[in-house]
Amino acid sequence: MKETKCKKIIESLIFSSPNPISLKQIRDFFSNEDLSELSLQNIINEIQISYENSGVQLVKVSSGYRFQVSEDCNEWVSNFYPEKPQKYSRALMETLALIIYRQPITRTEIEAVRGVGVSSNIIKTLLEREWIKILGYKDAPGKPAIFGTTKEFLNSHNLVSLNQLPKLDDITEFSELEKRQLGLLDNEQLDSEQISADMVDSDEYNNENIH
Amino acid sequence: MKETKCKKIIESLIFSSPNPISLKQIRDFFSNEDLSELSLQNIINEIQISYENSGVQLVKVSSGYRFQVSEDCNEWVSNFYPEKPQKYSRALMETLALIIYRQPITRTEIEAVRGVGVSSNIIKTLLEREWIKILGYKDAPGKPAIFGTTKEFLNSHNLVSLNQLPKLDDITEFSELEKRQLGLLDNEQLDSEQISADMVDSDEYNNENIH
Amino acid sequence: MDTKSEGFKDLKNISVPLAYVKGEPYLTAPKDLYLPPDALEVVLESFEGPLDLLLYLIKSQNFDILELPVAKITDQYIQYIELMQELKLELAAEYMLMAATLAEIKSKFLLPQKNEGSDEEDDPRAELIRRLQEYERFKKASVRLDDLKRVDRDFYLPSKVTYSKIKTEEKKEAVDLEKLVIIFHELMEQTKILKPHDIKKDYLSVREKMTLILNSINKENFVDFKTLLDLNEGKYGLIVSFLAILELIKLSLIDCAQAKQFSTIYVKLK
Repeated sequence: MKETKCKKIIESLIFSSPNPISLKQIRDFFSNEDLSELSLQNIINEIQISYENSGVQLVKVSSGYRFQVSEDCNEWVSNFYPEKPQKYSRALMETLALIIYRQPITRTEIEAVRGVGVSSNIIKTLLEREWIKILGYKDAPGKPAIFGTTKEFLNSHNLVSLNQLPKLDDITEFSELEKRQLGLLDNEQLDSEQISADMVDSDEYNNENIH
Repeated sequence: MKETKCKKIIESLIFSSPNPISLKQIRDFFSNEDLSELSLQNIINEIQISYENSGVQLVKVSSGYRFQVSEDCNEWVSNFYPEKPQKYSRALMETLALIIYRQPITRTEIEAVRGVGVSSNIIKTLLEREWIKILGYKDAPGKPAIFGTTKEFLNSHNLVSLNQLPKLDDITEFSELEKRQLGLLDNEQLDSEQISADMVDSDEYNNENIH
Repeated sequence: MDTKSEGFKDLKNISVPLAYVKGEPYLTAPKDLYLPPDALEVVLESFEGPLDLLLYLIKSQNFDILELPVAKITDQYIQYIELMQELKLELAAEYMLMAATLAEIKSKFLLPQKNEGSDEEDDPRAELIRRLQEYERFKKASVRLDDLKRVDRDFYLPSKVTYSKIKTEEKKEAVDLEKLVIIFHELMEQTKILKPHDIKKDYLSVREKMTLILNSINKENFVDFKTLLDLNEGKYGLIVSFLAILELIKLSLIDCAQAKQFSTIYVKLK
């Protein structure tokens, strides 16, 4: 076979393969053609040279050769696929909040607090965003996954630690005002400490005792 | 921006895109660069020429431009992959033919012509392959889905438009012998032309005008 | 008449001889249609339905509706149906319908015509032929369709060429942290599990530590408990780590093992 024909075919093989192709794979494929290692390497070099000024380059990675977008085009290609600024649903925010403040937490536990099922899409989105990850599987029927937040979550929110998040006790105080506004502390004049105590008793998901 | 730079970027865009890219998409992307339609077309032509002797070619399909393995390399690529391409059943191809030539069409309408039920698997396969899509739901009992073909179907067959498909045959006249066998030419001596005319009239799904 | 078929013998049993209604009543042999039962399976695999089978019989087997006794075709279809009930139940009804249609055509044909110029629209044969012709058009079209060049069979596309993502506006996608906290608070309100007021400021650190610990251990290997403590974190940090480990044990997320008293404590993911 002529070397030019061989070059065309190798080019098309590397382009069409979803994974990098090794020299060994190519040599095995051309076993009938008596393609020496040297001439194969020559062909590869030739291909590399002929793509030097093009939008893609033939590069060697650990498992073989593949084409990839030229260095100076990466930014353009990245911009061509803009990640739409996503608007997050209330359900997603609630799920995320629970994972942050109650991690490690299972889906069932999230659902128990929210009082409604958590759609698989939400978990999937959060996992894909790499904001949460599966830390392990709980030793309970069905071996449910246990979720926690990731460094990526901190990074994408410019945080170094979760401690930088607004503290919950700040909110609790805020809620006193809210309660009053809502008329909760009017007629009944419940002692707020009494409320807290009641809540602790009735709170099966309460984990405060670890503090 | 220099035209050579532009060419590199467009090359990298088409190579990195999972789907064909249209001229409009490229023009929109370069909206700040004042890229005229003519110079864009020139660049595309240049890319096409520069790949003429390579293992891949820049081709135009229904939804835009994409690279494709060169004609004379297809066989080699196919041999490189041990698994055989999926072979589709006659039932699937007949269903697809009906959707192509009679779209928009419901499953019941497909079944009426084929005289046999269409398995859900066939519809599922065609939908998953993205060769067909649900265009809407018919305002009839059970709200049956209405199917039509997609651009992906055209792309998968190297077509720009449905018009390139072979035309549906004219209604075949059965031979005299066949008609006799069917009992058409006995006492009554039915006029075959009369029958044909009736058929065309009664054919409410006739879409031959797409050709 | 030694070449006459079985069908012909059967025809004799029918009160109205076919000879009257057709010029050449014995030309085709209905026994062509008679498929041995073990061939039925093949037939079912090669035909897409009753229309397809009928087309085949008409085109290749010289099957003549007129010459076929109703009893015979019915027998044959019932045979199909019986077999189909074993193989592909959903097909039975359609073949049954075709059997009935054929029987109807046959019976209409056998009955004396009342009016000479009967209404063609009502002729079940015309309808059957229309359907056969229509089906044949698509059958042919489907064959041509299959002959078209198809991606990944007749031609191939390059795989998507990879590029390195250059993240530009990552921050845009972040959630509003203030809102997140408010949402959590509202959730707690809803479920009446509001924190008591004496909640410590380090509320999150134990939780965060629990996650960090879970991340740093695996199911396979025990690690020295001490490696989970970072002395640089100071007394406060150590307490947090210790509390996190205790909590993980309580939630039975990790296993803890110690050979003897005061020896090294090992932990691993449960």
